[in-house]
Amino acid sequence: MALEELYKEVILDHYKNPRNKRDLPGGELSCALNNPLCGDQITIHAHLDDGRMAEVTFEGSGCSISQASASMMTEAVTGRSLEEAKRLAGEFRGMMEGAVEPDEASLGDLVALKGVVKYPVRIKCAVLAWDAFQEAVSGPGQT
Amino acid sequence: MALEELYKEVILDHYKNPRNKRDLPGGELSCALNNPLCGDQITIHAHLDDGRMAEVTFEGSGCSISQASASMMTEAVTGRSLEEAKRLAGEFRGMMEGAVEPDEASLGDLVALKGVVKYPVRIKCAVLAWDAFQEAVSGPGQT
Amino acid sequence: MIGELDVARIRKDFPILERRVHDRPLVYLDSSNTSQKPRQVIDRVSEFYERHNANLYRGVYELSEEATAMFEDARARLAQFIGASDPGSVIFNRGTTESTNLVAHGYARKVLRPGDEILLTEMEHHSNLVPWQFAAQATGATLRFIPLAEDGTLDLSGLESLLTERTKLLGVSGMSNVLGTMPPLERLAAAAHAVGAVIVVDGAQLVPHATVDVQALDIDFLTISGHKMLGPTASGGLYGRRELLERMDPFLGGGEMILEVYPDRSTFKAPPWKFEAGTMNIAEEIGLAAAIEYLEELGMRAVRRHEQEITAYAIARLTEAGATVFGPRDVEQRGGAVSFWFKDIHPHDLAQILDQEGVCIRAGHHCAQPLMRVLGVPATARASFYIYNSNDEVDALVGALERAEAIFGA
Amino acid sequence: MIGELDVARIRKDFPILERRVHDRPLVYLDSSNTSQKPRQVIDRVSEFYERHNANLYRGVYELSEEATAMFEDARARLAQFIGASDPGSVIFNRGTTESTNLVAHGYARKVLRPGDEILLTEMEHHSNLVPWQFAAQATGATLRFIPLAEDGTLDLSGLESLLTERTKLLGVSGMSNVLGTMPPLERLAAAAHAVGAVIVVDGAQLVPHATVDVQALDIDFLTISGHKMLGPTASGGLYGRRELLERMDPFLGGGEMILEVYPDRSTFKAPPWKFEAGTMNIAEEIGLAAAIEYLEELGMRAVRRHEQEITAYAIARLTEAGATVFGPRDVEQRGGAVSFWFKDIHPHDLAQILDQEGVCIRAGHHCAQPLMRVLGVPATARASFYIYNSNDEVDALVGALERAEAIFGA
Ligand SMILES: Cc1ncc(COP(=O)(O)O)c(C=O)c1O
Ligand SMILES: Cc1ncc(COP(=O)(O)O)c(C=O)c1O
Repeated sequence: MALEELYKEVILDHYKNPRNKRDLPGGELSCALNNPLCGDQITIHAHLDDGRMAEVTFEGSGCSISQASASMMTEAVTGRSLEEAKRLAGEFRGMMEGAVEPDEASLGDLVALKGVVKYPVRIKCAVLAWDAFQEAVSGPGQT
Repeated sequence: MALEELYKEVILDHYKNPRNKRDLPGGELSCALNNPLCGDQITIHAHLDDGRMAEVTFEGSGCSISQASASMMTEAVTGRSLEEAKRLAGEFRGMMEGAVEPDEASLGDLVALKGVVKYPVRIKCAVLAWDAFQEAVSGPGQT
Repeated sequence: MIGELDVARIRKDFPILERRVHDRPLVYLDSSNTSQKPRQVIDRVSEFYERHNANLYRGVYELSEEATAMFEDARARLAQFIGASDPGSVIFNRGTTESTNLVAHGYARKVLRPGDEILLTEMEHHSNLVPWQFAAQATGATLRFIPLAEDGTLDLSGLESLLTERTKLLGVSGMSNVLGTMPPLERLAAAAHAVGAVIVVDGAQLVPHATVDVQALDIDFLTISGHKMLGPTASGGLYGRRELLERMDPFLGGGEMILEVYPDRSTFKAPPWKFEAGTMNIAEEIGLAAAIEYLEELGMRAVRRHEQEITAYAIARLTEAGATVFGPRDVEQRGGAVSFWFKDIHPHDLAQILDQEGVCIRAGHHCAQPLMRVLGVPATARASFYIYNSNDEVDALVGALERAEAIFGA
Repeated sequence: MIGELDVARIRKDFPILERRVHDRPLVYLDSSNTSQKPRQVIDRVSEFYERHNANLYRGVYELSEEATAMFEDARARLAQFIGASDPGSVIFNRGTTESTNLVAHGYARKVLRPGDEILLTEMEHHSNLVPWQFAAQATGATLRFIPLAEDGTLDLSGLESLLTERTKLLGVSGMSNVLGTMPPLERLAAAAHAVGAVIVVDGAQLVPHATVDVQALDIDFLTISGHKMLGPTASGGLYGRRELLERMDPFLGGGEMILEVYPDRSTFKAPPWKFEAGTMNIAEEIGLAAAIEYLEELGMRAVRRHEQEITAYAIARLTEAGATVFGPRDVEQRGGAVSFWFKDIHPHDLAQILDQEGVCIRAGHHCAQPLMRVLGVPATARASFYIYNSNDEVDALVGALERAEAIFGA
């Protein structure tokens, strides 16, 4: 059933037990975004080390989709090069637009969000963390 | 037939052979009005003598209803006291609003305009001359 | 049957209520957002197009005269429905948002001077806030706000210091779309008039759900959204006190609102036509007349009583189920928009799970972000009721909440 | 069957055409005023209310998602119909009048400075004149006018002195509702752009009756009235070049057009939503999509060809009957609005007599008083044609004129 799919364990798990949900005092990159339409808030912190995402964390509040997506994202990008992380962001967006068939090897848990595509109003919730991440890494001096 | 009624001879007669259609150089009262919605124009001139409408004329152009109504009006009010003329104006208005059953004795030919009540957009044409007349006689110093 | 309404019979008039979503019967609890439409309204609109369609005023032919008569008859009906003795005090337009903007342009921009104040409340809908922000920015006036009391009513204890001779306009919702709160309009109108201000009542929620009498309440402007009171989308209007309408500048310029047009200047018709430029929402207002007939047949007192009963039942059931309900509890002081928060489940998650059960509620800020901040929540879930809703549907809502709880294990 | 349209078949789709008035078949020759509606449009509106009615964007439930998808699909359809590649360049609203006012507020008031000029033409509809008068009064700009040539086309011989670097905006009707005149839009757009002005095309008559491609013509703004192109009343919109829409100020404030609202200030969505405040004309725009489908099925080239043929026939028959026809004779350069004056019978008298014969024409100034002065007449009679009109109906018109002549003995 569609509902079960969407809220499948992995999303609820990330929502209830978010990974990397904390401030990152040493992180030189960060961006806070909110979705005023539903009140979702996400702040992304990242620490780049030698061109790699050494540490990525988030803070925020909101619906299960926005928070689980942020949690999954931090896991997915940590350890990747900036370039890889950006490619991943593109891949995730493609999945959310229904354009790209997701690849579990690269997206990992994020594939669980595929079901959201059916609910257009909630796509914004799912991509909020990615928007913040992309703004953080393309901020001043990071383009 | 409704149409025949409306355009009955008397209206067409007044339209084609308007009475009192001329300027009135000695007339101390006058008022020009137009109905911008259809371009009808009426100027009423009146000469009061000892409280009576000694002479009333009109000038103008427009549809048969507006011109015939003006022609009939000049005939109907000439010779009346200011007060009577105003009462007549009220009676005519009442007929046009469908509120008053017209009295041929006082309204004369004007009764022919009764059929216009069925055509709301044209009521304005029928009352234009009366509006001008009333403004003329209630102008500065004439209230 | 609740109160005096025969809900089962009423439901038969609403074709959409036969629909199923996700294989469940539709439980539509979002009427504060937009109402459903009875067969009578849908048919009136179709019939207009099938038999009488023509443009207004302009045509010297029967079809156009029929359309004009129907349109003006709708105006008279709406005027009488809100207690206005003069049909000419009702301007037709798309609804509350367009109406508020009309007052903000034609009236507020004309009278406001730097230092003047517009007094609103903390619970206003964006449609009764953003137009005043624009007017304030354009004129140098300032916005002030009547705060909310703990119980969700307006805190009028400081009214005297808020409503002063600097206040030129008091804008207040007659019934909050979030809290249901119904402020004491008569008292507020008198207070506004005492300092020389006008009162603009946002009637988007009030007019569909309660008897309104602009003359008895002594209201200066009242906004009306037809689509929330069984009418077509794009129907509605603005009531304005005649003297104020006369003084106001026109807003939209164009055909039909003019008397004489020269290349460089124009003169305008008298109200209400001065404010009705171009081809109007003809079929829509004629459909709204059918909606008003429908409501009048039920009787607005019965409508209100029905909603009070279902609202009381909903508040009780939701509270019992563990939801936090916002707004006044006393159904004498509130309408049927019931906002709540349920066991830490985000309203979006809740609404989506409810949808799977066929239950439509709204989740979000309800176009009242400043109020959300006052309430200290990012969003709420909201169920709202109308004449076709029954206590059974409240039960369906509560049942669906339990399912959400099971899923979220909250 | 004229041109490629099967008029007999088309007429079956329009329920109102079965109506009789004054015991005669209805001969509706007033489509430039408002068009009649096919069954397909009427049914689409009903079906929306019966199956999908919900407010847009806001609801996290299926009904609302359906309504939103239908509404946004209508936007894409309208965009594609006028050759705009980006659906986001189409703002929905009540039609041409609201659209012109939107540009006059959101764009013109923002860019105009004292001494700047707005260039219009002598043949504009009040809806493409009065809003610019308001904008000029608010900003200190001046209006200028492209004159009419003897033959009813625009006299562009003095364009260079009229369109200068002071000109910030050129407003022109794509097809005159009085004369039928179709100015050379591509040339005018290029000339406007050459001096840094934008071009606003009043598409009220053009869009329903001819193929329009805003990109090929390089038009900046195009106004659209849905009710004149088989769509519901209160449907239509504004096309705007994306960069211009981005730069414009919002016009109406309220729900749905905002991003974040604080008590004293707000931020706004991107176009087109920045310009769509409050509950929209949902069923209307969805009905308009059905109208566009209907027109596309016929093909706009066939529609245009049909109207050229019937217009040519009407001009010939009217002239033969002794009427003075205004506007260009060449149907390549004009649309199907045919204004005339018949034997000194005032247009009002004429229209009323024609109505008795079941023939609906319009009489008056057609919301173009300045043009009436240029033509030197107080009013004209006007017959106008659409896809459902036939040459037989032109014959009925001429027959009725003869009857009027008999009555007036002119
Ligand atoms: C050329 C022209 N411009 C503007 C308008 C105004 O359109 P609407 O009444 O749909 O706003 C019309 C229609 O009356 C028209 O013919
Ligand atoms: C209290 C209140 N005010 C204003 C509005 C705006 O009404 P509309 O969207 O019909 O313009 C609404 C409806 O959303 C409302 O509930």
